Amino acid sequence: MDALLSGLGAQYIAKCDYAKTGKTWQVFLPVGALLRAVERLRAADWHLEDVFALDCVEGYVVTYHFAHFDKPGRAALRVVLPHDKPALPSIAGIYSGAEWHERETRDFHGIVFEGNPNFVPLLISPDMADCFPLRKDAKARVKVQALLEAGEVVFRSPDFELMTPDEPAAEAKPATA
Amino acid sequence: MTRYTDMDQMAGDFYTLNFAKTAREGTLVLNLGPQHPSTHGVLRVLVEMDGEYVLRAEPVIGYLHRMQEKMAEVKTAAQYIPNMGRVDYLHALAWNWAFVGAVEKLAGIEVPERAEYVRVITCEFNRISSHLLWWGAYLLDLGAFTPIMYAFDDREKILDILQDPTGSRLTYSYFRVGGVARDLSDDCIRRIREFIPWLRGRLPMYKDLVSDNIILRKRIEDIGVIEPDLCRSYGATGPVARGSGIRYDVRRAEPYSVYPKLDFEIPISGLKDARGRYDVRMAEIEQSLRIIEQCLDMMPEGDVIVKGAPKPQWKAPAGESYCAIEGGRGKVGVYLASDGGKNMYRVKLRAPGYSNLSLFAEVSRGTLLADAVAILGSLDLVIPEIDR
Amino acid sequence: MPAELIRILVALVAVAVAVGLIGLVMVWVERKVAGHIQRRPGPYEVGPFGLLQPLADALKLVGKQLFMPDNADPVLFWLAPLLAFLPVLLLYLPLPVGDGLVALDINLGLLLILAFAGLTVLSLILAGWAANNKYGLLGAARAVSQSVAYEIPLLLSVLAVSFVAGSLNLATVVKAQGTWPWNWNIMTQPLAFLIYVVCALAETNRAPFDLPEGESEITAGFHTEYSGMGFGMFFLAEYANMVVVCSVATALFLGGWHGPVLPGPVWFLLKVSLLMLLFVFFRWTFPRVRFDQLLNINWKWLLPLAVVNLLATSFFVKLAQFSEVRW
Amino acid sequence: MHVVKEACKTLSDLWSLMVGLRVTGKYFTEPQRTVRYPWAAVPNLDTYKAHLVMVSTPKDKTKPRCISCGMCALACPSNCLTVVKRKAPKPTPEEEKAIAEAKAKGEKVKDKTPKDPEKFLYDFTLCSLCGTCMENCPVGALAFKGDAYAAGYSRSDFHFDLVAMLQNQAVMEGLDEAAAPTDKSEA
Repeated sequence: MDALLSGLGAQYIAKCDYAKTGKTWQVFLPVGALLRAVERLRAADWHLEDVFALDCVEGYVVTYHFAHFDKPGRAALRVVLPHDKPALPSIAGIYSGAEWHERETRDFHGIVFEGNPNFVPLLISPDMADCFPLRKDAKARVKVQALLEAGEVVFRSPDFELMTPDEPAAEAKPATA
Repeated sequence: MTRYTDMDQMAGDFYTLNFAKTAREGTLVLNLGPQHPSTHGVLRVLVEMDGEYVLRAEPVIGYLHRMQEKMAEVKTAAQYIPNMGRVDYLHALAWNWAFVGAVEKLAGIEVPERAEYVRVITCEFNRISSHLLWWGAYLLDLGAFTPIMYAFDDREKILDILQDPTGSRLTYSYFRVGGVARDLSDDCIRRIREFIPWLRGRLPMYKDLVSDNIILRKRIEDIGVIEPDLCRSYGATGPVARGSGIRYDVRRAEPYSVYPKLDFEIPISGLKDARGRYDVRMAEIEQSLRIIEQCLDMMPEGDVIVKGAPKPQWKAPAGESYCAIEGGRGKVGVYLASDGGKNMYRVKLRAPGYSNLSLFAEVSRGTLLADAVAILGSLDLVIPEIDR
Repeated sequence: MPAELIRILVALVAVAVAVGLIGLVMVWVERKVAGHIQRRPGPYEVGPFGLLQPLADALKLVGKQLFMPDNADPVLFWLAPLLAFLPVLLLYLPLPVGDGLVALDINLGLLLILAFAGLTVLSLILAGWAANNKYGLLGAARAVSQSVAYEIPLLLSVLAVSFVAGSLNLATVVKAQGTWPWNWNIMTQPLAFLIYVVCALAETNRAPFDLPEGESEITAGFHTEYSGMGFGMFFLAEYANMVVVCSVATALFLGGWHGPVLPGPVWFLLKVSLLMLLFVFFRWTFPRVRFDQLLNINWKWLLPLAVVNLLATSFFVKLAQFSEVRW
Repeated sequence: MHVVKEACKTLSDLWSLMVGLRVTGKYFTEPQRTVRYPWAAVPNLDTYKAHLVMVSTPKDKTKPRCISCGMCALACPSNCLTVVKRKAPKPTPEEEKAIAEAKAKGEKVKDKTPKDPEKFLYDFTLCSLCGTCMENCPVGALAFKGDAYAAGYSRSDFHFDLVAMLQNQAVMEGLDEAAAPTDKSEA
């Protein structure tokens, strides 16, 4: 996986314990590197399982699950978006099936996928398209590292601090933007 | 008599207008559903037609949306199990299993071996009943009214068997974190053993009445061809992928429970059309029977639920987990993220039908209306699962 | 002449009653047979063996509100069911039920039936068009192309029989046949009989050729918007048409009223009912064909076969005449 | 050769239609599978989960086993259970005296409140029949043994009080038992 994604500027790559988390890889990507990374996965015959978001203190963690038809393994690609302006490019051009998953994520969390061919509400009625039911109150949000399994770190860019377990107490306060 | 005064209302709702914006001049925009005999529930498909030909189709879903994922955030793990039976009512136990499996992974709970066998047996029975219902309903789509009654005749027997341990007939909430709710009774096992040869004896009749019928063959051959790459692009799994020649089955690809110990085949078909998907499902019925037979022979004695199984107010440890199960329609996936609180932090349900249905727009392009209906049926859709 | 007129009037009344009765009986038979095929009892609650069920159905239909969608054409919309039902009555007049038991004994009886049977399609297209419903329109379009296509092989297969008999009068055709099955036209014209049955199924919109009302595709086709007796009329017309095509088949191919022991009309009705039962079985056994396949069957198989059959028949007829003259 | 092959294929295709007719014809003559409901009931109701009922104590048929602990209501995913506890009976003057004495001595006062609930409200319209309440009951006071054919005219017909239901049933059974000997004598 790290070979597949080399040179993309991934922030964090870790091997995960399949028996415990059900996936083998977890990767944090900057927004700009998403499309190229997904293109490489597509070329390596991965298929898209689902797209969803987690509402955490540091922002929305948009997660793409990929799996393989021929080989075992599941990869989670994650992109962290700020709460005030959650937007990222759509991968529907690469994986056509992502169109619906992205529309669903928009319905639930209000995340904008730029370039989705038919970006209208899917599951939620258009009359109440702006209610975003799965967004959490600032109080209810927890930190990314409390939620996600750190795994066996293969690569971590120095400025990436989301998954660092023992942060100083001063930084631990929610930085609500 | 009321006349429309509002032109917008006459022209259609949000989706119709959105769809008609890009429709060509002189074509017919038709709403199939949400109430339509062939959409099995409340699926709505907008089609742009030129005569009998479908130029473009767009499924509109969400009529049965219940926000299951939000419900998970206000219930504890044990309290959420009944919801799983209502996601896909035809293969409820696969969803039961996916959720329970995800929680068990998260908490590191070991399930007693007998419970694993009971799970496999009930889940495979549920798969057969799901396929039988699909078979009948699909033929109803194709205009044959009788097969569904024969399929229900067999399905009733399965439901009677499943009713013994689960107590329900459709929306099972039978699995528990750490095992299953009740053991199979001796009477139930006896009936299972009687049932297997009986259903085997029925399968040739299905073949005679339907599978070999020339009208049916002509109806489902060479329509809705799905290339393997399209499956990959849309994430289609289950019989849809296997009908396209992809040998992918979660039971083998990501082995869980006792499946590695069992001897069964993954039927695939290289035809890639509706016929391929039909053949795969019919073959899966036979394979499921094989699995159940082996399980009955291999099943050990013992508990069916782990000692000290989580109580309703049990708190799952913090962390995340993903559990994939092979359901009747494909890969059923449940993703859990827990912050260690009473309720789940986030639950994501990956419905196979959702990915399979998103294929439809691409596959139905340029087909006849009757073919579009036949393709829709061949994807085996369960709307509650898609809408969640 | 008045005597003739009275005879026709009496016959018309008798036919109207008969059609209504047949409709009711057929509803019961269809539901009961369908039930038993599907291992259900069928109607059993109203009357002994559910015999009064069709009456209850009819009462329900009569009692229902007649509903017309907005923006439908009111005249054409209500004209269509009447037009579907009324011509059917005429079709019964030249049918010979027994020896001499025929309402209108005319030379061109067969022609009359075929001509008026074609009128049914007009009502279907009116119904589909006037309802201002997209499904209705699709159903109407299907009905027209299906009807137009299948009339040709139907005519050709019927012609072959009348060539042999040398008459278009149904009674004459029947008289030319004998008591026993091997004296019937089906023995000399098996291919024509097959073509006729297939075309008859298509002409009466019966499964597996029920495309104009194929419910899984276009909900109910041309009668999507009809409720109450509007729908009831179409329903009745369908069964009435079925009886006509089965009667014609009986007269042309199955020896009409001929048969041992039992009186003529009984034999006639028996044969008609058996054919109808076959139609019912077809409906509950087979899936529906697709539209292009339906037309392919017609143009690629039935039509060439019917032409070949007709040519062969005329050849043999001429040969027979020739040899008669010689001897 | 090709023509012969095609003809054979066509014939076998047509034959497949006859095979289908044979199957439906066979089932046409076979007995039906329908259970004519109001006059006959399906035979497998014993394992079917109908609505909840209260289980009585082995001694007294009118007395529920329930100890009003409220575990069921806590476990229920759909909040369809409400346990109304009994209020403590007003103590008689002597008892009051005894309590006061005990308190003065610093002894633990024995709670005289009956454990069985006054009402056990069960909203069947919300219940999803998952069985969580049953599994979490410490005394096994609940069971899915209700009427599978329960029907009513309004939603409020399904707001049951299980304690009252148990008592009614016990009374009805008592009547049946009382009536049974006379039936026998008549027979």
